[in-house]
Amino acid sequence: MTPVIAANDLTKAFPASRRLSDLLRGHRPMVRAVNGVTLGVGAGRALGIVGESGCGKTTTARLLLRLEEVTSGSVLFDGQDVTALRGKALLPFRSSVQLVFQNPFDALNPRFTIRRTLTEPLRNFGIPPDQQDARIREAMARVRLDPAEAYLDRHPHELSGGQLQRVVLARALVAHPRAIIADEPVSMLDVSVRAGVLNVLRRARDELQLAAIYISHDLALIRYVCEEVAVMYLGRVVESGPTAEIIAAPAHPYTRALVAAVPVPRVDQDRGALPIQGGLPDQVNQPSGCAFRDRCPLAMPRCAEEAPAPRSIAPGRMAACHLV
Amino acid sequence: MASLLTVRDLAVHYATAAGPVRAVDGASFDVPAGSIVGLVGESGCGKSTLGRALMGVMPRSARIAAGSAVFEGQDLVTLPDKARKELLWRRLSFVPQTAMNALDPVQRVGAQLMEVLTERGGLSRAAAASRAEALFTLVGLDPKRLRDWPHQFSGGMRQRASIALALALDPALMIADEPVTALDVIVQRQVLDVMKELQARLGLAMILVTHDVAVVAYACDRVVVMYAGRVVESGPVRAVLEAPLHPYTMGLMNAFPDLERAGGELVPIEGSPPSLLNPPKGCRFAARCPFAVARCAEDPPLVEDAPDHHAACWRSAEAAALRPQAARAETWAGVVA
Amino acid sequence: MRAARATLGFLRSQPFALVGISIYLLFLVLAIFADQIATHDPRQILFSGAYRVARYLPPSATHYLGTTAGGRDIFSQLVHGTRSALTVGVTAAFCVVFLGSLMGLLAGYLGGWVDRIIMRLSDIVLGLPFLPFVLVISALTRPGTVTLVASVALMLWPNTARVIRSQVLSLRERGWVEAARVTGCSPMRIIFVHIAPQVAPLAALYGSIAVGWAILTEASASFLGFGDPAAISWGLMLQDAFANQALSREAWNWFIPPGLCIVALVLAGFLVSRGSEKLLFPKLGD
Amino acid sequence: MNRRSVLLAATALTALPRLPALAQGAPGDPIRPLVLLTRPQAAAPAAYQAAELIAQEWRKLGLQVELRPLPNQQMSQVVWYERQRWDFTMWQMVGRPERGDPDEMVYNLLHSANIATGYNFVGYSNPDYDRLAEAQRSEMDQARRAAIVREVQEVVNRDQPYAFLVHPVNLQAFNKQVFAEGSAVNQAGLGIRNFWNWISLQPTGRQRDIIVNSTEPVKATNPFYVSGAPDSWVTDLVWDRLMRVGPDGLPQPWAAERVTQVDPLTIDCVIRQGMTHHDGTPVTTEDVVFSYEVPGMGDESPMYKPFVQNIASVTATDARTVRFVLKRPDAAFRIAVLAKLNIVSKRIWAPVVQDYLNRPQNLESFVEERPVGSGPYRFVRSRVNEEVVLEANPNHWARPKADRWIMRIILNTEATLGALRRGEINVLADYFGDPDLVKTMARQLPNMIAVREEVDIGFQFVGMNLRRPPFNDAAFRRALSAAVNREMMAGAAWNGQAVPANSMVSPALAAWHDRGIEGRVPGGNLEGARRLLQEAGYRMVGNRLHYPSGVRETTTPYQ
Amino acid sequence: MKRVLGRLGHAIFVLWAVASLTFVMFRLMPGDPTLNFLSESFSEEMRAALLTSFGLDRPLPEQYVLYLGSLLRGDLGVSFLQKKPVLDILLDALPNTVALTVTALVIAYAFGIIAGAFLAFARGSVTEGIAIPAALITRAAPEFWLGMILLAWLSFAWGIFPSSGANEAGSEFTSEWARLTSADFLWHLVLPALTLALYLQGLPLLLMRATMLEVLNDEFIVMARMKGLSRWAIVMRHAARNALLPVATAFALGLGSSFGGNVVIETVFSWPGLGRVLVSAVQGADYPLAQGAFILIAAVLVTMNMVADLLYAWLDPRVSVGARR
Repeated sequence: MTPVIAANDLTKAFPASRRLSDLLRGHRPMVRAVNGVTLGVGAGRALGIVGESGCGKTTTARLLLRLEEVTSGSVLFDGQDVTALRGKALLPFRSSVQLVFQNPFDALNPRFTIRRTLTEPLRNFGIPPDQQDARIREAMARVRLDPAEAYLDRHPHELSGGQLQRVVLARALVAHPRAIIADEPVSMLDVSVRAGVLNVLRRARDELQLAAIYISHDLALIRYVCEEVAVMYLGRVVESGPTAEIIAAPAHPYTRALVAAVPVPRVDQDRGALPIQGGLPDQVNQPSGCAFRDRCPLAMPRCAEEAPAPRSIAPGRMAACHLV
Repeated sequence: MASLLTVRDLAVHYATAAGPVRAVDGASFDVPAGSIVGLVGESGCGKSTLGRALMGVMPRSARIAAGSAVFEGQDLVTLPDKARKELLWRRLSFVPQTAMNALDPVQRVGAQLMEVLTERGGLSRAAAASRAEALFTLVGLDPKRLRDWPHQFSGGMRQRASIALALALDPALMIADEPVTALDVIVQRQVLDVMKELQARLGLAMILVTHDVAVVAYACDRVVVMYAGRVVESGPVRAVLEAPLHPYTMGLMNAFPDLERAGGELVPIEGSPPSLLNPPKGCRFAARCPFAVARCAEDPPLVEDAPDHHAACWRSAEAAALRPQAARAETWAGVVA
Repeated sequence: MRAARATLGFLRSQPFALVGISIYLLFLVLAIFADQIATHDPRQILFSGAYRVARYLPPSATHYLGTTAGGRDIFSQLVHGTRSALTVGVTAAFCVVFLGSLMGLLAGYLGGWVDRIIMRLSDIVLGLPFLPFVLVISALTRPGTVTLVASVALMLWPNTARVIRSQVLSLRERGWVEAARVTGCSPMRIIFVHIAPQVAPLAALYGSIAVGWAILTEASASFLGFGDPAAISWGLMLQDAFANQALSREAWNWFIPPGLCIVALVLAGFLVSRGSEKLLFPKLGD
Repeated sequence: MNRRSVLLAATALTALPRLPALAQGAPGDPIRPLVLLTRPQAAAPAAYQAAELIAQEWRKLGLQVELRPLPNQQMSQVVWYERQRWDFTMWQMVGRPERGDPDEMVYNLLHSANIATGYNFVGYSNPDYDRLAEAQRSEMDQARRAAIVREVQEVVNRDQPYAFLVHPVNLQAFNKQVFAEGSAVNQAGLGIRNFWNWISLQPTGRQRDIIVNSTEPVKATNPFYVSGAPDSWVTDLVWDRLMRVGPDGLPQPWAAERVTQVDPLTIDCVIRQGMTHHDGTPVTTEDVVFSYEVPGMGDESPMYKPFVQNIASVTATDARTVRFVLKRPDAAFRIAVLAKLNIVSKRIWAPVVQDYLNRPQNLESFVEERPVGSGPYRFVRSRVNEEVVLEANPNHWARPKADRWIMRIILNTEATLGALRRGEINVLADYFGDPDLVKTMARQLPNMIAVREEVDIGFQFVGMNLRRPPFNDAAFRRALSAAVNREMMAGAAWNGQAVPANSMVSPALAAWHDRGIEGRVPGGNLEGARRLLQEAGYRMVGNRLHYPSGVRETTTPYQ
Repeated sequence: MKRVLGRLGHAIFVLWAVASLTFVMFRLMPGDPTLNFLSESFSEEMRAALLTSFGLDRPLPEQYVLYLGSLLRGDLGVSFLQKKPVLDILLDALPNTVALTVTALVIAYAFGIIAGAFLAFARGSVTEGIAIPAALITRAAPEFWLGMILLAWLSFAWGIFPSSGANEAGSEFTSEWARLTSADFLWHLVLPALTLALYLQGLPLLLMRATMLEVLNDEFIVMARMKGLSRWAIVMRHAARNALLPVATAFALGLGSSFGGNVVIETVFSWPGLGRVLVSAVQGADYPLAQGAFILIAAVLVTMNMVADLLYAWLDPRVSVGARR
């Protein structure tokens, strides 16, 4: 099955700030925020991208959304390369791949009513005005904001966080997308309303057979909504596969640390020391070989010499570590 | 266990143009010496205000409207400014949520640590310098980095530096306001580990203000659950989390995805907390509570329903029967129109 | 309607802004009804008898503020001066706001070479001394209101542009701007439909300050002899008064009122902008 | 003789050559809107006010007059280089010592030789006038020359190429606590701002410096270049001349002991004995000859070059005598040349001149570190917008009574008065402000302030462009002139510090001024003006004045 | 170091642009620079000679190259009217302008900072209600108007201060420094400096107050209070130091801009400074001088803009010390 949306060896490099010595030598250091990421998700499926801040997961999402220019590699939509599309040519892609934001309080134009916010994509994607109202009502019903009238003429500041996030979701759905990318969709919401938003998201995906990508630092959440997960570390995917399997038996030492660190709301926790040391290294001067080696409790000489290539370790599972 | 801090009926009001906002409205709980107490609740429930009120440092518009907070035999509420200032940092210290803003951006981290040590701790410069190094080592930071500026630190390091700062004068109680919220899971865990370890080693008591039940479960001995300015449940962590007496606590537990427990739908609590400007009469959770009864229109008192386990719910006696119902989504669906 | 009520509510809570707007309105009325309010033709040389020019008359019922050395009615000049002050102030402010906002929006949102060119341009303008530039331009071309307004606008746009730009830079990172991109808005639509309304209050604030700058500049240029000689402006009145030694004559009625009018109108701009400062930086307003 | 009858007489005397004899029939075209150029109020408040008053009066004649204030620069550009373009303009001639001789005013201003590029920018061409202007130049007899000059003024009065407005009256004051009141010397047409006063003022107390104000900065201190009036006040004191214009306005020997007219073309000057330059070297006839040669070399001194054009040769005939031979007789030679050119030290200037002859720049760009002259004051220092300091030359035969002469640059008129009151200056020499204030101050401080008034040599006028109808019509010009009330103007525009003018020769120059003209100053006679126009064939249609019958408007309005 | 070099390069670019703009401005204006020499005796040939002597008869590109070349050599040309090198004239006036500007700014900022900090604490008080409008009014009043009133009052009427100039007439000094430090000079400086300071103080006052209020709300000030630090330590060590950052920058910027803005004050007080040189040069159509004065004022402005940037960077470790992770 062709993935609806996929990344193929995607790389994004940003210019790093130059030192005087760089300037004199004409050297232009780059930071690779995303470094050869390949992943994809099919219709009706959900993929989670998990990792610490700075690991490149958000940049990956922005590259997939074509919000950021790709340095190398390609973004595929329905198997078509959309990396080079610009301006108007990008519109069909835009209408098909939508985004759910992390911060609902920031995701809606404060001066627009909810109706105007929802009309905007319809207008841009050329939906005739007489169909717009029906589309809006459909989207509002799908995110369980009914009756729609109670919300449509209000401004964002009149709604609660949970309601706002549903509006954000409605805006994504109103264009009838094929894929949806959610960047930390509930991290800014209060605990009691998170579940509601996650449930709406999950249901929409199922009912509309959307391809979904969730970006989160929280494995527990990924586990709840995604069948598959990709773990990122310093711009690379270090492990990927079915979520349940990875949580149950993480293969990469970093995944292991991540799983061990995730807090659980239960009292009896038998949790040993974290199998990781130190913090994230400087992005400009990453260690040679395996990027994780200086924090890895299992590092060996080979890790410094050779970067581990991703390899398949079980059906549907992949990891990039010399030890697997 | 001796109570280090005893808070009774504490109320903190914010003056606004529209009238007083009752951010904390009659909170009562105890902090036993040498224990970590988690203060948990959603945003706007008053947990942060409470923490800051205990330090006696609040925005101009806020004031303590009622209640008492007896710390080491002295009521922090009625204590004269001068006497309270004596306690500050020496007996009572604070770790803020966003350590970036909490450190003076134009002074080196070491200088800020030295300032407290010399001016509040009365140490000589030399003694302060070696103490500063020791503190940095204690929280797992390289003493060399005392010479750095705050912006050169990563989030986790700043939080460690804040903890070092809070520990500088060996306080009896440390109030930490969402100390790990802004951090990544791994760093979060590392910082929590440092706090736990230090607490055990130094025997100090800690109030850990957080919205994350998992953090409480991991780090705390006791927990105080707040909702809309009120304490709705308090007790030992195990009792509260495993056998919650208040429907809100039950809902909170079910609304959380759990890494180790698979399957099932999460159960959302529909609706949102009431306005604290004009809070409804009676139980503040009643409007969102699937188990609400007529009596909930009256204020439920915080009573000890089980040993050392307090809850403010008229139906706390039926808690065992309600818990299985609370785990089902249908129970909560449609409570709020 | 809602906006009007909100504005009114805002004004009631902001005494500074209220005073500022009241001053603006007062002068606006004076400017519109100048012909009705003025008692004389401000340019006409008045005579008190056959071939006797009515000079240096003290304030009286016929001449509320007396007459000038040239035999003109001070009160009427003052009233008519409102027109030129408002014309100069408002056109300059409009140009500053328009130019500054446009440049700031484009530079901030589009970034890249557009940003670089606009920022270099603004650096250059900021490297030009303000009043000397206005004087030199007036001297080199024909001195007049158009020259003055143009040079004020030319000199002041970078301040507005820079502030707008940095505002846009932060707005650009906002989720709803990103959302506009994702939902298929063109860059121009994002700039002018989504972002522009957000920066409008900030631009207006700079505009209200520009009103003051333009009026002060007009006054200074007039004082130094670079004003529009054909206009009736407060600046020229002051120049006239000083040139005719109104101070030594203790003709307070001549040189105090135009100065006070300038102060009031410039102050109004400051008050309005200070008032809305709270709107923009709620941090200050707790 | 009242004014009206004067006007009538004037009308009767003159023919109307260019108009149809029959002033009846349908009127001609309406006269186009006319534009009166003036400097802006800020630059020339009095002239501006006068222009306003004039325009107001002329509008009553049915003319559409628009006032067009132009900055100095642009106004000069238009009037000087675009001579076909403008209608009429406010203009002025300022008084200078050498203008004490009428030649400059008479010949340069209105002789037809100067129409194309010279000072006759109004384009006045009258062969009778030209003949008279030339005649006065070569008439060596003072009485006969004066008669010709008076005749010139009569012609001007008849033709009115200018609408003369006023001769300003200089108002000056000095501090009589500092200087003996009697020691002040007045010069005709200049007042106390004159050379004689500067060497005569007698200090009475500890303050021994003359501190005089100037409203503009001193730009150059160079014997071959003056850039403005204050410059000339300084050069006047630092360098000596063979003759000087005396307090009576007539030239008198100075560095030359004797000046003899050998024949109409030859003049001998015998220089004073024992004169020295400020550097101690003697002043020789060689210096004098050199001083008169330099301006003629190339374009080294454009400013002074015209004055030596008429010199055929200048030679030292013996150790003390310098002989000038002219190309044609020049009655004004003494005042305009001998009393004007500075005597410099050849020792200092010869190498400089040599050097500059090979340079693109001319001598004007040469700045002496410390200028050396031979005059009664020595140069000490000059700061452009601040002050010029000269000190008395103790070796001069006419040694000044004061120790130093200091000129303070004060732009602000109010501050100037403040400075006089506070004693920061003790001679108010350059004042265009309100005279009442000075007089009031003198009344308040009767023991301190002494006021002097003197009619200026210069005059203010409206120049009409005779190239452009209807200004080519003398009757029209006369009518316009008649409508102007000069008394009122002197009061309302010049604060009463002016006297009505009807001639380019100021009453201050008693020897040359045509007294008869004073009684014929036209003015304030709107009725008379209307009648003049009527008689010349101009017609009012509605509110608008039209040309006489058959005359079409062919001139495009000034843009 | 890198920042300094980069900023310097930028400043040089701006200077070049300003110089070029000035060239264009002065060359493309209407009117003829020789008009000022009009006299009865002025002829066409003299006019041509004059134009030649100032190189104004050459093609524009050639003039431009010559112009840039001489600028680089520090040669600003020769004044039309005074015939002296423009640079000499400007350097004569420069010390007076520097003295006036710096004195006024120092007074204004010293007062403004203290008053502003005080007002930040007096928030909501009657003092604030009076002081802020008062500060705004001094900023809204035309400088010359204020100056003339002060002059009329303190000099003409009461005779306390001199009415004009920078020194007593004819006073002698051994050196420029002796002149600038003489009691006489300082006495002449009082009134103009005070007027300028009165106009300038509003900005530091309001800026200090605003940043102080902002800083006082910052979390680290709250923390300092929680630490039980003394009020003095909080205000001086933490709040003021942070609040002063933008004020210090404003000071440097103000130095640059009031250099050119002094024009008016210098005219009112007959202060022999750069501004007056510029105005009289412009009025007298002395273009080389006007151009030189303009460029010098612009150069100071550009330099101070650069200094302001560097100062801010130097004072704020967040900018000067790069983040490391």
